[in-house]
Amino acid sequence: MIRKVVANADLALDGLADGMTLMVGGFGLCGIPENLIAALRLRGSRNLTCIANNAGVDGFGLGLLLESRQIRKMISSYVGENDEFERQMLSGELEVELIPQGTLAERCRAAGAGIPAFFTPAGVGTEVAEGKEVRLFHGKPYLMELAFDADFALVKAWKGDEAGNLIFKGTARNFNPMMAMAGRITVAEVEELVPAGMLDPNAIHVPGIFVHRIFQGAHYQKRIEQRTVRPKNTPL
Amino acid sequence: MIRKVVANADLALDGLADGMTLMVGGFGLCGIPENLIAALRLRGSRNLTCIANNAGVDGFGLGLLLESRQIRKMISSYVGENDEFERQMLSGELEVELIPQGTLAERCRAAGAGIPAFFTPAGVGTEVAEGKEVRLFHGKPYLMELAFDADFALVKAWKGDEAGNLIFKGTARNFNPMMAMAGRITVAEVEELVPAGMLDPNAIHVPGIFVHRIFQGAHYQKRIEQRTVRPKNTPL
Amino acid sequence: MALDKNGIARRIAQELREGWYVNLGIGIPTLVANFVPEGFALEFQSENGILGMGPFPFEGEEDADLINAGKQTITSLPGASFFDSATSFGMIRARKVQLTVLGAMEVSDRGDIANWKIPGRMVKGMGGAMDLVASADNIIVAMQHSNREGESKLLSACTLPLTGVGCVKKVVTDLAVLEIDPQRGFILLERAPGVSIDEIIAKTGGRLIVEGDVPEMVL
Amino acid sequence: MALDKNGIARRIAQELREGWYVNLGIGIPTLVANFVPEGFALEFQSENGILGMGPFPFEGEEDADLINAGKQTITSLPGASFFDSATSFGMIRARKVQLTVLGAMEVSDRGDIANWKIPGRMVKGMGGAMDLVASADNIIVAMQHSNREGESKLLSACTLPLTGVGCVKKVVTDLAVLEIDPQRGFILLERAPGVSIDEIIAKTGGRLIVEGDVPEMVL
Repeated sequence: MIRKVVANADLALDGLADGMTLMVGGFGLCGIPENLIAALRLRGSRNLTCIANNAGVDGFGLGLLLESRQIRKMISSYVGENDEFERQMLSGELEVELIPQGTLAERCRAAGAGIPAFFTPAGVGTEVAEGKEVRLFHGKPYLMELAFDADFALVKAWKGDEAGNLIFKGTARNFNPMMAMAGRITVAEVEELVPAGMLDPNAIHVPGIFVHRIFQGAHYQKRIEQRTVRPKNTPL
Repeated sequence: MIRKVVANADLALDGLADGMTLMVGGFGLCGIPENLIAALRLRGSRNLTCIANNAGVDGFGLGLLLESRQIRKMISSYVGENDEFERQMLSGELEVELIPQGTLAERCRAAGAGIPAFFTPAGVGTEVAEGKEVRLFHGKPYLMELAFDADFALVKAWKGDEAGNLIFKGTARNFNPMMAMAGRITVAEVEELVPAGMLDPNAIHVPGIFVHRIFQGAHYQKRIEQRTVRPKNTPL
Repeated sequence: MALDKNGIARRIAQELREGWYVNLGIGIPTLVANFVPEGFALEFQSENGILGMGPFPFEGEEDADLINAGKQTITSLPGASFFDSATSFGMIRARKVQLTVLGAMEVSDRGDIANWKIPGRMVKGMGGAMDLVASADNIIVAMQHSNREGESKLLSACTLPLTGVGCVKKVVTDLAVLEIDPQRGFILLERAPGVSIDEIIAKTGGRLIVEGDVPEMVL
Repeated sequence: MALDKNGIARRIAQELREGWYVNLGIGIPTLVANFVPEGFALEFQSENGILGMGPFPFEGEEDADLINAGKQTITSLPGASFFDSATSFGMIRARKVQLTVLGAMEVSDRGDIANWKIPGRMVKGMGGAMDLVASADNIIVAMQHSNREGESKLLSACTLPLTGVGCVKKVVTDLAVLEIDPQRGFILLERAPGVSIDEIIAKTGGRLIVEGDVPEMVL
C-alpha cells in the first residue's frame, strides 16, 4: 500500500507556487476544501489561476482568496453572489473566463483520463464557439474542447483512507472527483480519515492512485447559501 | 420514482431484432449477463453485431451465441480461448474488428456521455490508425475515435433497485457501467433486486436514468476461466 | 387575466409525462415541481449531481451536502442517486433527460434562446444552461411575455448573446402557450384565461401564427 | 548461464521503486509480483479494474468476481479499490501508472514493440497493450532474447505489425539488460551471470552499444 497521509493542510500545499493553475472542487459552497483554502490564504501564493465552478461568496470559499488578491484569473461557469469578485472583475484586476458547466466538468475529466480533446454540442452558435473548431458528426455541429492542465487540484471528500481513496456524500461530490483525477498534484482533505482496509473497495469514488496527499480537515463550517425549508407538518 | 422492473429476461429483450448492434458487458466470463445471453439464444435473433471485450468460451458466455450462429460481427479487444470463434473467423462466417481495450471502453463511455468523438494515443503508428485522423496535441500524436452506437446494452450487476440503480462487485464491474450508459435501450440483470430506497444513493455505480429495464437473474454459474490458487498455509 | 408565476408553472406541469426525467432551471421552472400530481412516476434531475430530488427539507433538517443547482437545500427520495458533474452532464448530453424547463431573457421564432448575458452589465455566467439547451430534445421556456420595459421577449431574432440555437420547442408565458416551428415561427396554442388574441399579437415580436380558434388554458 | 523466466522476473523486480503503481502483463511479467520485498510500498494495477491487487487466493477462497487481466483469480489488499474499464484506462492514459511490464515478440532499437499479431496466424487481439504502450512513461519488456527458431527478437526494425512506436525504455531478457536510446540503439547494461558479451552481440539484431565493462547481473 502506498501511504498518502500528510500531517496538515500547510504541508499538503508544499510546492504550490505563485502563478500556478489550481483546480478547486465544490459547487457553490457545497463540497469546497475549506481547510486548503484557509491554508492557501495563509501561504499567500499569488497570481493564481483557479479552475472552479464558482468563486465563493464574500468572506468564504474562494472569496477569501479574492479578498487577499491571490487570484489573477478565474475559469468558472457561474460567478454571481460575490461583491468583491464583481468589483475586481469590473476594475480589470481579475481576469474571468466563463465556460459552460458541462464543458468545465468534461475538460477536467478529460485531463484525468488522458484524453487531450473531445467534442461537445454545448456553446455551438454562441460566443463560446469563437475561435474553436466546429465539426459535424451525424449532421450535427460540435465544438472541439481541450483538456485542462492544472498544477494542483484541491478537493474535499467525506471519507478517505491512508491509501488516498475517497468517498463523497450527497451533492458535495460535484466537481471533486474529476478534479482529483486531473491534478498533477492532487491534495484531498476529508472529514474522516481511516486506515487502509476500512472503506469498501466497491464504494470508492476516487481510487487512491489519483490522490497524492491526504489529511483530515478540521472545523468544517459547511455554510449553506440558500437555506430553503418547509415548515414541519406540511404534507409532501 | 420511475419503475424499471420487468418480469424476466425474455420480456427484457422486447424489441431486440435481427441485425441490431448490442453491447454486452463483462471481461472474459467475469460480470457477463448470463440470463440475457441465454434468453437471446432462445429468442434466436440473428445477424447481430456484438460490442464486447471478449467473445466468451466454447459453450459459455457469447460462445453460446456463436454456436447458434446469431452473431455476424464481433467488436472486441481480445478473442482467444474459443475454438468455434476461431473456426468461424477463419472461414469468413464471422466478421471481427479488433480495437484497443481502452479505446473500446472510452468509445462506450463517450456514447453514454454524449461525446461524439475524442482523441486517444492508443494505436498511433499501428494498423489501428489506418484511415483515422491523427492530430498533434502538445507535440504528441493522437487518433480521433468515435462514440459507439448500440441499439441494446445487456449488462449484469450485483445489486439493483426498482428505479434501475446498479451496484457492481469487484472486477465484475469492468465494461458494464459504460455500456449501461451507452445503450439506446439498456437492460440490466442483477443478482439481487431490491425496492427503491434500499441502496445507499452515495454508492450507486450507474444511476437508474441509464437503465430502461431491470430484472433479477437466476441460476448464476459465474464460471472461472483461470482458477489460480496457492495452497493454504503459504506465507503471503 | 395574465398568469402569475405559479400559473405559468402550473401550466407547464401539464406538459409532464410519466416516465420522464426532468431538469428544472432556477426561478419559475423550480415552481413546476409543486404541481406534480401525487404518485406521478417522474424524477427530477439537478445538474449538480442528483436524480430523484425531493422537496425542500423540514426546518432543522437541512443538510449542507444536499443542494440543488440553485444552491437551495433539498431532500432526496427513495431510488435517488448522487453522481459527479461529469456524469451529470454526460446524461444531459446523451439525451437521457426528457424535459428541460428554463427561464429566458429572449426567445426567437426559430427557437434560439438568450438567457445568460446582457452586454454592459455584470455577467454571472451560463452555468449549465448552454449544455442543457444544446442537448435536450424537449426544451420549454418559462418566462414573462414582455420585459420590464414592456418590450416583447418573443422576437424574430434575439438581440442578446445567444445561449443556444434553434433549440426551444415551446414557450409558456403569462399570456400564452406557444409552440415553435423554426420554419413558420411562434404558433399560438393557448391563451391565458381572459387574454385576447389581439393582446398576444400586439405583445409578440417575431412571426406569430394564429390558426382557427385558440382555446383558453385549462388550469 | 541464461536466466529462466523466474530469473528475468527477479531482475525486473529490482527496477521497482516504492511509491509506484505497476501494471504487469500476462506471462513472465506476472511473475515479477513474486519478487517484491515484503512491506515494499507499491501497488499493482490490473486494467480490468483493480488497484491494490494481492496474491492468488487460498484454495477454496476463489471469487469469480475477482480476477486480473489474465483472467486468473486474485485477491485484494487493504486500501484496494475497484473501478470500471473507462476509469482504468483513464488512469493509464493519464500516466498515473509508473511502470508497465510487458512481454513482446519483437522490440526494435528505436523502442518500437510488436506483441499482438502474426500475419497468417489466428489473431487474438491487442487487449489493453496498445493503450498501455501508448501512454506509459516507463515500459520494460520481459522476453527471451531469441525466438524458437533461434532468431533475435531485438531488431533494427520490427517485422511484425506494431503495438506501439518508440515506447520501450528497457528490455530484460534471459541474456541481458538493455536500455533503449532511440538515437543510438540497444545499450547493454548488464549480462546474465556467465553470459559473454560476444554471445549477446551474436544474438542481437539491431544496433547494440557495448561501452566499457558490462557487469553481470546481481540477483
